[in-house]
Amino acid sequence: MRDGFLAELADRHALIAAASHMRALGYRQLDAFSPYPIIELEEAMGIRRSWLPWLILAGGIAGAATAYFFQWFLVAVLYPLNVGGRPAHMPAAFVPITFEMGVLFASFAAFFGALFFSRLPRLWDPVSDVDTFDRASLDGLWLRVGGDDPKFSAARTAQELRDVGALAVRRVGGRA
Amino acid sequence: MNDRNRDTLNRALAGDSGGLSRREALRLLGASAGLAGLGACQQPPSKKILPYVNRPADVTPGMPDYYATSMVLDGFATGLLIESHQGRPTKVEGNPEHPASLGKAGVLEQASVLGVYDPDRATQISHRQVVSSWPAFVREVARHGPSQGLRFVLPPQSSPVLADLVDAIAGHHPGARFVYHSPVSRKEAYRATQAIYGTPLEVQRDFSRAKVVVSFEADFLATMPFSVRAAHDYGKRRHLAAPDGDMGRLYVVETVPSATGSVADNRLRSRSRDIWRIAAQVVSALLAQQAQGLPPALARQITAAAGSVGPWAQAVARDLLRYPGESIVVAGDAQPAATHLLAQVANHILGNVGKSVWLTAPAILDPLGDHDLAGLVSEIHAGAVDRLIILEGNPVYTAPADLEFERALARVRQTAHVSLFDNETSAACKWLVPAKHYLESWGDARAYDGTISFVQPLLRPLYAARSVIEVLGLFSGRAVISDHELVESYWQSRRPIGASFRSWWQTHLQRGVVPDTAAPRATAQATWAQAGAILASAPADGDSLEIRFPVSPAVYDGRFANNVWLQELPGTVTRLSWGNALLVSPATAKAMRVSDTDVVTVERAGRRVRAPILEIPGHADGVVSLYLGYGRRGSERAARGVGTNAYLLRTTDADSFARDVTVTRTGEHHDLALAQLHWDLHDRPIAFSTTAAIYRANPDFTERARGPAPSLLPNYGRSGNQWAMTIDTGICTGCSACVIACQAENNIMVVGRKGVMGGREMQWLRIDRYYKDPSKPDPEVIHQPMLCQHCENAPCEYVCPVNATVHSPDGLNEMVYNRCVGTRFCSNNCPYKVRRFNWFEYADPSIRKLQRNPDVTVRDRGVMEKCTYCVQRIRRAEIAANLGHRDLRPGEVQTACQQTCPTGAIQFGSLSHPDTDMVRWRQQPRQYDCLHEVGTRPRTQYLAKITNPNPEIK
Amino acid sequence: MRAAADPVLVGSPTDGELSDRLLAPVWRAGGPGWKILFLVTFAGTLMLGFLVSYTVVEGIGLWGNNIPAAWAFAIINFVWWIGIGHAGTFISAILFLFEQKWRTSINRFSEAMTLFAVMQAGLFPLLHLGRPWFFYWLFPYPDTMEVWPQVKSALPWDAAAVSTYFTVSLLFWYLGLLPDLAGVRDRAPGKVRRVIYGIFALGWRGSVRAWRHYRVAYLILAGLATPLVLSVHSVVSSDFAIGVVPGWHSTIFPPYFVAGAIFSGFAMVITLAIPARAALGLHGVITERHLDNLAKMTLVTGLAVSYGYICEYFISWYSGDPFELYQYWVARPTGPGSVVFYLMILGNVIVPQFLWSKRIRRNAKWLFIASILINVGMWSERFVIIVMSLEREYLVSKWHDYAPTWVDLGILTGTLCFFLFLFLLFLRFVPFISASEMKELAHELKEEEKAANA
Amino acid sequence: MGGVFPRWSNTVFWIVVVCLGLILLGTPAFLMIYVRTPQITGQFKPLKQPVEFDHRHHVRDDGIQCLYCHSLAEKSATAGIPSTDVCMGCHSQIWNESTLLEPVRDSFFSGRPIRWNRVHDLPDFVFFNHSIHVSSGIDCRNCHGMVGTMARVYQVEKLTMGWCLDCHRNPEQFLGPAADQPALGDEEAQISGVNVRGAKWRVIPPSLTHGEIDEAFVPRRITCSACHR
Repeated sequence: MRDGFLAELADRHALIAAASHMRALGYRQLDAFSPYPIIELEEAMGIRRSWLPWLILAGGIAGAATAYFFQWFLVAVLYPLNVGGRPAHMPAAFVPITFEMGVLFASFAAFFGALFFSRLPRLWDPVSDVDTFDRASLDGLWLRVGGDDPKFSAARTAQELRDVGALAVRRVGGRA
Repeated sequence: MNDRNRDTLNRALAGDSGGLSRREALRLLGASAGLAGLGACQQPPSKKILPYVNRPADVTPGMPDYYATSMVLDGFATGLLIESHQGRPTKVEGNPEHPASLGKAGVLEQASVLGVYDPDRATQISHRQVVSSWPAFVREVARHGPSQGLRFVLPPQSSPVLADLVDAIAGHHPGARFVYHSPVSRKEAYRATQAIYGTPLEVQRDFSRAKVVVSFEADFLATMPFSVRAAHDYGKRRHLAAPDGDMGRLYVVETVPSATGSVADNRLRSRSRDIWRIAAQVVSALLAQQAQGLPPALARQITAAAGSVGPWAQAVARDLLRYPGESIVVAGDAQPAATHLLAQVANHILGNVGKSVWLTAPAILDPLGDHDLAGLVSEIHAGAVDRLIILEGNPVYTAPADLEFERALARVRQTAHVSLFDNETSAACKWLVPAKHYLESWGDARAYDGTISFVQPLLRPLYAARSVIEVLGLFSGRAVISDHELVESYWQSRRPIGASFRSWWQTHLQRGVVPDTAAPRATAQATWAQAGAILASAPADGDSLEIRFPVSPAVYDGRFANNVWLQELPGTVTRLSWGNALLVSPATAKAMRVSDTDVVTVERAGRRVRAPILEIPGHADGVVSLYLGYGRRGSERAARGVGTNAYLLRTTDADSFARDVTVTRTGEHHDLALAQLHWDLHDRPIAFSTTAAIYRANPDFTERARGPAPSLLPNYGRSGNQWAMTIDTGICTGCSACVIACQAENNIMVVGRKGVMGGREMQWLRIDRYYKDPSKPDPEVIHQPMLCQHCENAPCEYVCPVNATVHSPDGLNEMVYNRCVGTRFCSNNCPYKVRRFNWFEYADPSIRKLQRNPDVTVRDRGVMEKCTYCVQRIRRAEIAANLGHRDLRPGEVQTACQQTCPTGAIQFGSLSHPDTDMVRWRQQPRQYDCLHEVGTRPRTQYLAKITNPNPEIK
Repeated sequence: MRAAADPVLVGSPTDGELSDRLLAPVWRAGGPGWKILFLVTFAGTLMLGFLVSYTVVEGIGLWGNNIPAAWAFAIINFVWWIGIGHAGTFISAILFLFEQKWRTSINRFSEAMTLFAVMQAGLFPLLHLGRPWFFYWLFPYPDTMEVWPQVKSALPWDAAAVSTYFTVSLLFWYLGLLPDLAGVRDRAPGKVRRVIYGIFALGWRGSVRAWRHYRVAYLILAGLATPLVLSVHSVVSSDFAIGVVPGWHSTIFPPYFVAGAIFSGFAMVITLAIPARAALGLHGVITERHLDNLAKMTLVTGLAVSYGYICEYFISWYSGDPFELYQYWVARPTGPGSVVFYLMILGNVIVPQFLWSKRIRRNAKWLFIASILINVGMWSERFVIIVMSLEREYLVSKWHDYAPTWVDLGILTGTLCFFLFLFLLFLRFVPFISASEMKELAHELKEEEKAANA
Repeated sequence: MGGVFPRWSNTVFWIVVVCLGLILLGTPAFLMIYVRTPQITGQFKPLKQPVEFDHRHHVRDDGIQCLYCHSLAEKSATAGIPSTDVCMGCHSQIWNESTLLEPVRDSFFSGRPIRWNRVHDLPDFVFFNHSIHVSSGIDCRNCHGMVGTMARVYQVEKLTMGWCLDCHRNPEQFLGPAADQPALGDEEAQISGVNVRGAKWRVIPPSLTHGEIDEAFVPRRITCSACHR
């Protein structure tokens, strides 16, 4: 999706309408930019549920298991000591750290997973070279059609975007 | 031996001894690591090892050696064994062969090892504060022709060598006089025996067999001569093995609560000046039953003096009469001769003399003090004294205030002070000659019972010091100068017939004592010649406020005031460290409208001092008391300015108590460094006590505090040696010898007055003092030595985040200093509060560090420490046993506290050795665990205190 | 929602207006008030640095601690600060899960407050060590000694809980901050500022795919942070509850500590929000409705804390344990420092009762005073629990009173300054109200309004 | 206005992130490795001594046993650096005019000890006892290496606590064969100069289990106070 068109829309309803229209036209390499999350947009663009939760679950289980294993291995196997008459392997005492490490690893998975799936961090992107795109983080709403979409055609796509109400259509990437 | 010592010492002084410099490097390491945050990444610089040039045959580097010697205090010797590490004496223990010690040692003996390393010791001979030399001293002071005006002041002496020198000096200087001065005078006791027998005699007592003991202000278990032995015998006698056992009975009449008073079965509070009358009442009650042997006139005089006999005296007399020949009546040194006389009358009436009590010739010279300081001062004012040599002691500080000894000194042409310290007297004398510490000296002395004891040096004098006999030797006209030669040549001339001197000398030096040289029983008959006169001189009563000057159980008469261990040692009954206070009973305090920490002015006959008030339950009413030994103003840094100088109120006619004192409030306050602020048990299962009668009827009275504690935790295997301790609080007198022994053994640092006030004292072992019913005027005292309890389920262990305190398979609660990060959670979670924290870098950088035990880590700042059951001794014994292919023997390992405990109240050993006192004791029904219900399963267990009060006394 | 009753957002600003209003403080110079406060708190922070160094060089003997009170100010401050930290996560995570719209305008700065409070708290476990240079021995790493941490102690739990809490709070906060950082990147004047904020924005562009993962991650982080909030103070409470000290050894501790933590945290949010709102003219986004809700939360948690006290007293009486009886019924109300005990009762039991009144809940001045008293009360509670329990432990002979030194007081003051210092920096350099969430909220409110009007 | 970041900023950003990550993870890893290097443990650093004493000569060539000079090793905590008179015992007779021995004679006649440099140094809080190790059958070489092959002695083993524990946990691995069997090949014994094990030492048979060793021999192999007091 290195190049393509970027169309500015007037408001969220226009954006949602444009996105679903473009999708109905058969476009698949669509993306939209908004300063706040618009859940209906995801539906309109047919984006599937994120499977980030599974990654997070895996992270949590891995963290908890590692923590428990290390506690057991270090204090009950590697150097068991008589501490206050307590048994070396004392599951009740291992709970807090196991829990904390589970949460910690799950949180790492959530944060870095979200970045990874969003293909971030990426300071530069072709769209950021587009004039006035920077309003996307403030109040601008943009729809993008990727140049690698099989239905993409430099002339027709722009026109189609204008037809669904784009205030402006700009070329992304390549030589503008 | 001396070459070797010098070798080691030079190295040590140069800071080169392995242990010491290693430690400092470690500190640097810690500091730099702190900055870098990388504890493990620094490497200490390369260090030196200095081997011997010639290794002496009897020294094994890395292993301690033990030498016998004796410490002499006011003339009486206590035999000691000194632990020495390659020439460095580090620890004092009792000499088992010595009758005054039997392997035990008291507070002063234990602490004396620090004295040799005192950084404030006088180091050079000086004349008018300018450095001089020994030849100059000899030329100016000693080498004169026979002189009439030569006077010596020295502490009481029993040394045969010194006696010989005294005779020689008398021959050389016919007019020379010797004044034996100690502020702790025993003259009254000798006056009494002289009055009875015509000659001053020493009363010897055997506490191991006495069924009833009556003490008239005699602290015979802690501060009197021979007290270590007396405590040993008493402990053996008093330990109750079974509920129906016999434990005898102890009556104490006293003014200021003392160690002895705190273990009395019946204690009576009285002003010092009234005690003789109580004695008279007891004797009078005895006379009513049994009067033969006593001149009827004397008997009548006593009965008359006694007045009406109170129920207390009646009950005591009846009790005494039940055990004729098996009781002891003893009077304290501070009591007037009349009390001593009455005590001896009682002993005669009861048939004790010749049985539990007998008489010997006094070991000390001039017991009656024919020449005293008062006489000396008048001689000075008469211009009869031109040379005054003060050998040890500190008379400017300790002399009765009315003598104005300092002014008198200034009138003498030539004055010299032979002293360990540049103290008050040194400042007033023209010459100061540093004295040798006893661990640097050769000498001899007699024990209280007359046994010959030897003093041999453990190291060469650290400074240009001379011993007393060396200085005396200068005046004797003899060529022999060194104390070694003086002692050896004297004994060579007196060796037993037929023996080779060399082998006799070697043998007895090694043993430190010549056995069977106790003084023979005196045959003098009681003639009672001057008894009436003595009785007539007894103090009158009256209502005026009295002041009592007890000797401090810690710093004695002030001569040990610069010993930081002793300064920091909480008083047996006061629990006060770093200073003294005006002790009063709560009732008297109320009457005077003062309370703790109020600063008052004490005035007597125009002399006044200021002191803070400390209320002590059990103190007699109508009396205030002020420990001697404080308020020093010499150059000793630790002692100077600490506490109040009680000597300023003492006069020739009133040296142990005085009347007509006024106390006025100043409105100021002075904080007291009290090591314990609360003593009400609040019914908590901490310490138990009861009477023998109740114990017999209900042996299980400690039931709620013993037996297995329920626990969800699995049991750990308990094979092999399992270390444990049993402490009989019934025979603990609170004398605190164990505290100092622990301090010496385990490199425990002092924290100073502020540290104690801030609750930061470091002693691993403390003696908690509880009053059973603190609102009573004379509550029962329980002493509870409190040290790490080595709990099997130790609460301290499971809260340590870094495994710095864990349990060893042999049942020790181990503290690993080098792993400790200092969270202090362990201390919070210790119900016994026996853990100590290094809030600052407490390690003393001064020469005192030479005393340190090389087998014990010196703790760094920021780490916890606590009693280890002397694990270094356990491990050393185990290694020795292993090398010998054998198992540890019962009793082979002794902790420092156990080893020195005079009454034997502390027993330590392995639970796998059932045939030891430690194990037998803990099977007694009166055994209890401190705070049993917390479920810690302590290995240190206690026996409840049992007293045997006379049921006839309410 | 009863939005009509009371607005959570006054007016209906457009996205652009909201952006300008909420992002602009980042590039506007601070006023003179800010500068003065900045200098004062900076000086206090320097003092903290000095006192910390002094303590590390000389030893913690500089503090008033003793045996028995081996823990005192450092641990009190630790527990107090970490408790304050709890409200931030509570607001941003738990209220998020309950879809409380009013949280939007305050969650960013409550989270920042959490982070800064946890930073203050984190200082103390380190500093209070006797040998802080060996702090890493609490973590399992292969040392040459082959000795490991002792995980049956609550202190490693604490280390794990606090560091996890800080890390998760930071991630949560940072994730929520990404859209606004991008906003600053795109809106701020001057290239340098844009580059710096741009780097921190990690290239956020508001793509619908990124929003999708963002929402999932944010929701789950909120879900993870929720038990974390509850667990952290539970673990902190085990620092005491696993001990045998009378006054510590109590099963009520975890819930009661959590309630206390959130209680003090809400109080601190109020303490910070009221002046910030006045100084920055944010009456439109932090409305009286917010104050009212915060005060209600404070009241609820305050009642929970009071319940904890009642339980402690009841159990001490019901168990008949003489040590606890003495601790609760004698030592605390009559022992040394009982003033602190009454301060605790005042701040934590009596003051919250005033919050039953709507007039007080909506009066910024009174609410501010109440919040300060509650903060003092909660600090006192930790003093009572930690110091007063230790002063009167089992063994009567070792009862000893505690008194702080000037170093103790200086370090406490220093952390307050450092906390405010960080907060001032935050107000100045980070969008302290989430612009993207406000926009979302504004649209939602608009939709609701439309639906209501229809 | 357009973006502020050029295209290459993506690459640079990742390079920076990776570098930071390496530093963050690498520093502790590096430190953990570093503390185990001879740089820190002090291994393999031949120390210059005040006397050019050559163990190779004395041990290998002359066949002098360790305990001849370090005679305290079986009796005391410390193995003992020989006192000067031990050196002079031989060197008053042989090489008595060698300039190399000048410091020894100097020490002997002046009474000033020779200032040897410490090669094996344990921290102050570690109480190592030679006698129990030697008598339990631990070969000198286990800790000191082949001293007989060293011109200037250097430390061979790490002497870290972990290293101590290796043996304390499994002592049987480091104990030689039982006393009645030849301990070492002659040649090896000759080289190392180690011949401390005779019948009089108790040697732990390697067949024993931990429990049996505990029971019959050294009961505290890994308890803290065995070394830290």
